[in-house]
Amino acid sequence: MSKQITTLQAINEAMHHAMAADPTVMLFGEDVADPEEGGVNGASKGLSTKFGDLRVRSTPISEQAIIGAAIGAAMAGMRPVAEIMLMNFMTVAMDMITNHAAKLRFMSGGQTAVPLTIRCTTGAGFGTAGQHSDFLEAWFAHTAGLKVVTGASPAEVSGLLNSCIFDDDPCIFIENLPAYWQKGDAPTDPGARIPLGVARIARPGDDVTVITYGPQVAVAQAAAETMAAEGVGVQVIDLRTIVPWDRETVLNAVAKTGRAVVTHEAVKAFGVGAEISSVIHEELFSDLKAAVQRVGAPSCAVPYSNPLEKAFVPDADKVLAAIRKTLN
Amino acid sequence: MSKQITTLQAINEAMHHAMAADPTVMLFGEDVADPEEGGVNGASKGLSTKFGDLRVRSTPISEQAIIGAAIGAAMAGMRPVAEIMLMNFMTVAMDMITNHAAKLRFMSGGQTAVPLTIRCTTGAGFGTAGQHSDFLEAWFAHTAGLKVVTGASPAEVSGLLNSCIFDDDPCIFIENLPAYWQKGDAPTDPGARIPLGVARIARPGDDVTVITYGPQVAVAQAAAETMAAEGVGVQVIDLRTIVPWDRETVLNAVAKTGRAVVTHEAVKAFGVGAEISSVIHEELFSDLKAAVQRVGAPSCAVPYSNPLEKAFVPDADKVLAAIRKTLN
Amino acid sequence: MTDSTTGQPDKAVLIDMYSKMSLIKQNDEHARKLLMSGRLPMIYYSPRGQEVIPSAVSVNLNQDDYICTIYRGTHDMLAKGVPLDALWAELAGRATGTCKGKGGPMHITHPESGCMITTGIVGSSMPIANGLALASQVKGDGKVTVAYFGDAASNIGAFHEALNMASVWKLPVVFVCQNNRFGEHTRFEKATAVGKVSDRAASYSMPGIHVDGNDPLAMHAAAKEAIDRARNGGGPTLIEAMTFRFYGHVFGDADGYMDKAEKEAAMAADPVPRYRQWLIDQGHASEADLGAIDAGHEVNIKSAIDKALDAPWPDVSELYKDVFINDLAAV
Amino acid sequence: MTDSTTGQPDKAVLIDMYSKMSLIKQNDEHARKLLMSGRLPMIYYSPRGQEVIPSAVSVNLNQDDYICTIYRGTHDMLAKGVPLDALWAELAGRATGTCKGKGGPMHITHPESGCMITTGIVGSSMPIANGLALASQVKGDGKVTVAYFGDAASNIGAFHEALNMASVWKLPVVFVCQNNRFGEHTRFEKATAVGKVSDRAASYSMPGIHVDGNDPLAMHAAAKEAIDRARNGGGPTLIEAMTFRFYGHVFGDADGYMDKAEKEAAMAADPVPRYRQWLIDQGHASEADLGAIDAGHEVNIKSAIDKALDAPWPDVSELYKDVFINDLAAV
Ligand SMILES: Cc1ncc(C[n+]2csc(CCOP(=O)(O)OP(=O)(O)O)c2C)c(N)n1
Ligand SMILES: Cc1ncc(C[n+]2csc(CCOP(=O)(O)OP(=O)(O)O)c2C)c(N)n1
Ligand SMILES: [Mg+2]
Ligand SMILES: [Mg+2]
Repeated sequence: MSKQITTLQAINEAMHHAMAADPTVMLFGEDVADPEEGGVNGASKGLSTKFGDLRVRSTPISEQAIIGAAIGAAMAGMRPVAEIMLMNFMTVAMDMITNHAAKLRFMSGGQTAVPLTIRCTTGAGFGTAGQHSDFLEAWFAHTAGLKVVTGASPAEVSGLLNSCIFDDDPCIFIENLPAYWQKGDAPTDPGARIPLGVARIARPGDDVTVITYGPQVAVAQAAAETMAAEGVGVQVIDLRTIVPWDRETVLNAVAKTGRAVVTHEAVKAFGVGAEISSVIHEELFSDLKAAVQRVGAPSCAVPYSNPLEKAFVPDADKVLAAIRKTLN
Repeated sequence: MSKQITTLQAINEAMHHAMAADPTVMLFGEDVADPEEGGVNGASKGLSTKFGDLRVRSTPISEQAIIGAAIGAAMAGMRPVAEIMLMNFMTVAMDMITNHAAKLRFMSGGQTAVPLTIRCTTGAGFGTAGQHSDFLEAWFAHTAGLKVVTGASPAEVSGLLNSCIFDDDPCIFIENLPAYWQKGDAPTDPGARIPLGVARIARPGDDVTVITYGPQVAVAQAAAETMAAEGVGVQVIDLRTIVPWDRETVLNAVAKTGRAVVTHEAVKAFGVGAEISSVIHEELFSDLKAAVQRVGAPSCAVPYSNPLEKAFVPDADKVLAAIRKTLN
Repeated sequence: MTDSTTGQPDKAVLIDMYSKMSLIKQNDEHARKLLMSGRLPMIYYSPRGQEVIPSAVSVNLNQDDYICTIYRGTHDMLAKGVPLDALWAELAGRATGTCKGKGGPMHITHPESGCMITTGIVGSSMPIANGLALASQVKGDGKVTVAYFGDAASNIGAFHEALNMASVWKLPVVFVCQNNRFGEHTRFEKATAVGKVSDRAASYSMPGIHVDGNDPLAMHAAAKEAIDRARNGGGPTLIEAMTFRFYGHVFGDADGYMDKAEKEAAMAADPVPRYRQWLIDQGHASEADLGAIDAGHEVNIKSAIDKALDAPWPDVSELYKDVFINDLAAV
Repeated sequence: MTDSTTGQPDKAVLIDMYSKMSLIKQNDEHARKLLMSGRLPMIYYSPRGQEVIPSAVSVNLNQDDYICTIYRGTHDMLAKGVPLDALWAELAGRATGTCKGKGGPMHITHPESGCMITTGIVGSSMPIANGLALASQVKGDGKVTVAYFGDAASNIGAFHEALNMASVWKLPVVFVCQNNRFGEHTRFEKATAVGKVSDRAASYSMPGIHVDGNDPLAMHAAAKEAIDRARNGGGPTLIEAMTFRFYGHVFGDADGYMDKAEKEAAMAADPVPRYRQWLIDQGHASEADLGAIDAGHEVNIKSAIDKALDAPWPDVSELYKDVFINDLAAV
C-alpha cells in the first residue's frame, strides 16, 4: 500500500514543491505564515520559514486587498496563490474576482493575464452553519474567464492544485473542510500534475452514470456499492474541473449507460448540476432511457442543528433514490 | 390606446405611489435625491423633494454600506428600496446580500425579516462593456432566500416593483438599461401589483414554448412573429419572477406543446436557463418531442466593439435557430 | 444613575455591571467544561477576559436599544439580556433555541432583548448597525444601536464604509471595537497600519475614544458618553476598548502563535475578580452579596444547559421554513 | 531633473509636462467634438481640467513603471505614453485597438507603456496597484506603481483595505486621488465625512499630501516626493490633488446638479493655458515652441482618429478568444 497522507499534508507538500520549483509562486492569506502557525488548519506550515516573508505573507483581514494584490502580482508575472479562508468570504471579494481576475485577459485583448489561484475551503459537517459552509461554485462557473477546480482525495487535490498554480488563467480551487483530515494515497510525486478539464472515472459501471465532484464523490461511491449488491452497475465520474468540464468523457459515458444522475453538496436549484443535466439532455436526448436526475441541497442556508445539517447534505440515500428514479 | 410611458416613468410613478402609501418605504442609493438630479437616469426624480431627506437619500459610493443600511432598516420595520446603480456593482456587496439579507430570516429561525428591495439595472447595447452590462441573476437565483424579479414592459416593471416593495422578503429587482427609454402602456394604476411567482403568457402558440424574461421577451416575440409566418405557433412565456419561478404555468404549457426553448441575455453556461431546462426534462421527459434548447450569451465578458456586442446578445435569429432545432 | 461630580455610576449600576460580568464569566466556564467533556460539540469562540466591555455598555442601554454582534459575542448577548435558556438551547441546536436551532453559536438572534444579529463575517456587524440606527432616526424612536467588532475587523472595507456613512448621516450608533490584540492568529500590529483603532475616527470626523476595556469605570464612562451623544442626536462614536482574550481564537486553539508571558500577565489581571474585589473594598457590596449573585447565575446556567440538552431537536421540515415568509414546497 | 535649491524641475521637464497637458487637452477637445458630431458614439468621461495631475506625475515615472487608472483616465493614459493610434482605435472598437476593441473606453490597457489596467469599478484600481507593487518588491525591479482614483472612491471599502495593506507591507505604490469635487452628481462634502482625503492617510500611518493638482510645480513636487519615497523603499503615499472636471461626469451630463458660478470660475482658471502662459512669461519657452508642440499633437490626434475610423472591426470569433489562454470552442 502506498503512503497515506491527509489532504492537508497533500496541499502542504504540493505548495512546498511548487514554491521550490518556481520562484514566482507566492502565497498570501490570513494567518498563512509560520508565526501565525501556517494557516488556521496548518495547510501552509513551513512555507514562510522556507521561502521567506517576501513570498509568503499573512495578510490583514481584507479579502478585497488580498485578491487585488494577487491580481496585480499575477499581471506582473508572478504566480500567486491567494488563500481565502472560507468560501463564504469570497463574497467580500466578488468584484475583484469576477469583474477583474476573470475578465482582464479578455478586456485587454489578451495583453494581460492573471495566472492566480484562489484556494478556499468549505463544506457542511462541523456545525459552522449559514455563513461558513456554502458551496458557491455555480457562481464562479457562470462567470466567464474563471477555471473552477476541486479534488476528491489527497492525491487528486495535490495534482489538481499543481495544475492550477501553473495554469495561465485564474483558477478557483475549492477544498473541502471535513476532508482536510481524511487520509488517502499520497501522490507519486508532490509535483505531479493532473491536467485541468479531464474527468476521472472513479468507478466503472454499465447501467447508470453518476457525475459529481469533491466530497460527493465518496457519497456516490457508497451509493454505487449498494446498487452493486442489487446487481446494478453504477459508474461514478469525478469531474475534477467544473470549468472547463469534460463534456466528452461525460457524454461518452452517458451515451453508453443511457441513465445519469448529477449530485453536488451545493444547493440544487440553479446549481452546477443544472448545466450538466441540460447538456446531457441536449446532446443525448434520444439515447436517454430516463430523465437525468439531480441531487443537491435544499434551498435554504446551511442549518446549524446537527439533524438539520445531516438532512441538508445529500447522502447516499438521496443519491440512491435518484439512481432508482432513472431505473424506473 | 392607453397612455404611453417609458420604463423610467413607470418606476418613478410606482416609487411615488409606494412612498405616499406607506411611510416605511425609503429609498437610498448613489445620486438618488433631487439635488443630485434624482438618479443618473432620473428614475427617482421628485421623491426627495416630496418625501424629504430622511426617507430619500443620496449615499456615498459604498455599496456594502448601502445594502447594510437597507438590511438593518428592514429588520427594524422599514421597507427600504436600495438602488445599486448597475448590476455589476452588486459584486461589491455580495456579502451583505447573500450572507445576510438572504439568510437572516432562516438563521434567526424566523425572528427577523428583511423586506428590502434592491433595484439595479444592466444590459448590453450601449457599449459599456465588461464591467457594466452583466446579467447576474443566476447567482441570486442560486442563493436561497432571495426573490429575483424582472419586468418586460413599463406596466410590468411597475406592477412587479410594487409587489417587491411590499413583499416581506428580500427582492432583487433587475431593470434593463436600454429599456429605460422604451415606451409602453401605462399601468392602470401606479399602485397596481402583479403577484410574484406568477408567469405571464406574453403570446399564445401551440407548437413551441419559449420561456424567457426581461429584455429577451421582445426578442422571443420577434422570433415568434417569424415562425408564425411559417405556420408555426410559438408561445412566449414571460417568467417575471425567476425565484420563485412559476413551474406550474411553464410545465402545463410545455406539456401541451412538447417543445421548449429557454432564452436569456445572461451567459448561457450555468445560467438560469439550465435550471428551467433541467426541470422541464425531469418533469416532462416522456412528453417532450425534442430536447429543450437554451439560448444565452457566449462565455466571455460583454465586449465593447459594436459588432461584437451585437453578436454577444442573443437576437431573434439565435432564438429562431433554437426553435427550429426543437422542430427537427 | 451617575454621580455628577465623580462621574461614577451609582451602586445599583455598579452591581448590575458586576452581575453581568459574573454571568458571562461563569457561562464561559461552563461552555468550555461542556466542550471538554464532549457532551456538546460546537464551534465556540470564548469571550473570557472581555467581560467588562459589554457589561459597561449594556448598563447604559435600554432593553429595546439594539446591538449587532459577532461570532465571539456571547458576552455581548448575555450583557444585553439574551435569556440563558433560549441561548443554550440554540447552542445545542434544539427546537427551543432562540433560532430554533437553525442559526447556532455564530448567529444568535433575539430581538426581544435587542440582539438583532450575530454575524460570522468579519466587519459585517457595522453596516447593518447603521441600518437599525437609520430606522430609529427616521422613526424618531430614540433608540441607540451598538455595533461590536474586533480589532482585526478594523482593516476590512465594511468598517470604512460604515463609519463614513454613519458620520455623514449622523446616525445614532456606537461602534465598539474590542481590541483583544489578535485577529485569529495574527497580532494586531502585524495587520494594522495604525497604532490605535480609535485614531481612525478622525477619517470620519467622528469622536474616537481609546479606553481600557478591562476597567469597568473607564469603560462605563466611555460608553455613557458615546451612547448619550448618539441618543441626543450627536451622531456616532468609535470606541476602542483594549482587552485580551484568554482562550485563543476558537475552542481548541493551540495558542502556539501567542506570547506566553503576555497571555499569563493578561490572565493574572483578570478583570472580573479584580472588579469584584474592588466592589468589596470600596464597600459597594459584601462578599455575601456578590456570592449570592454568582450563585444565582450558577444555578441558572446549569439549569439552562440541562434543559437544552434535554430539549427536542428541530424537525427536518424546518429546512423548508423561514427561507421566505411562506414555507417552501419540499422539491 | 530638478534644481536642488528651488526644487523646480529643469526646463526639459517643464516642457515635457506642458506637452502632455496639451496633448490631453486637445485630445479631449477632439473626443467631445467627435461625439457631438455623432461620428463615434461611445461612453466618454472627460478629464478636461485635470490635465496637470498625471502630467506632473508621469514626468517622474519611467516607461516601465506601472499605472492603474479608471474610466475617466484618458489623461492618465496619455501622460503615461499610451499611443494615440492604438488608443483611438480602441475607442472606436476596432481590431487595431489596444484591446482589439474588446475593452473599450473604460478598459484601456497598454502594458508596453505601463498602463496595466483601466477599471470601471470605483475604488478597484487600488488593490490591484498593490499587487503590481508587490511583484516589484519581490522581484526587486525598482518599479513604482501609481493608482489613480477619484475623491468619491475614497469612501469605498477597497480604498481602506488597499491603503492599510500597502502601508503594512511598505509597498512601492503611490495613491493619487484626483479630487474634482464630485462623484457623479454628488458633491464631495455630501458623501465624505472628512474635509481632506489626504487626512485619511493618518489611518494608515502613511504620509498624506494635499496639493493643488492644477498647479504644475506643486503637483510635480508632491509626485516627486512620493515616487522617490516609493522607489527608495519608503513605502506608499496618499496624494490628494485638488482639481475640477469641466464637463461633468459623463458626456451628455446636463450639469443640473452643479453650481454654475463654481464651474465657471474653475473653467476660467483653466490650468493648461495658465501654465502655457507661465512658461512663456518665465522664458522657459517661446510661443513658437509651444505652438509647435500643440500643432504636432493636433496632427497626431487627427491622424489617429482618421485611422481609427477606417480600421477594420474585430471578427466575431473574438468572442471566443482571450477568455482563457487557449481559445474556447464556440458551443
Ligand atoms: C470576511 C471574513 N474574513 C475572514 C474571516 C475568518 N475570521 C473569523 S474571526 C477572524 C479574526 C477576527 O479578529 P477580530 O476582528 O480582532 O475579532 P476577534 O476574533 O479577535 O474577537 C477571522 C479572520 C471571517 N469570518 N470573515
Ligand atoms: C463600485 C461602483 N459603484 C458605483 C459606480 C458608478 N460610478 C461610476 S463613476 C462614479 C463616481 C466616482 O467619483 P470619483 O471617485 O470622485 O471619480 P470621478 O468620476 O470624479 O473622476 C460612480 C458612482 C461604479 N462604477 N462602481
Ligand atoms: Mg481581535
Ligand atoms: Mg470625483
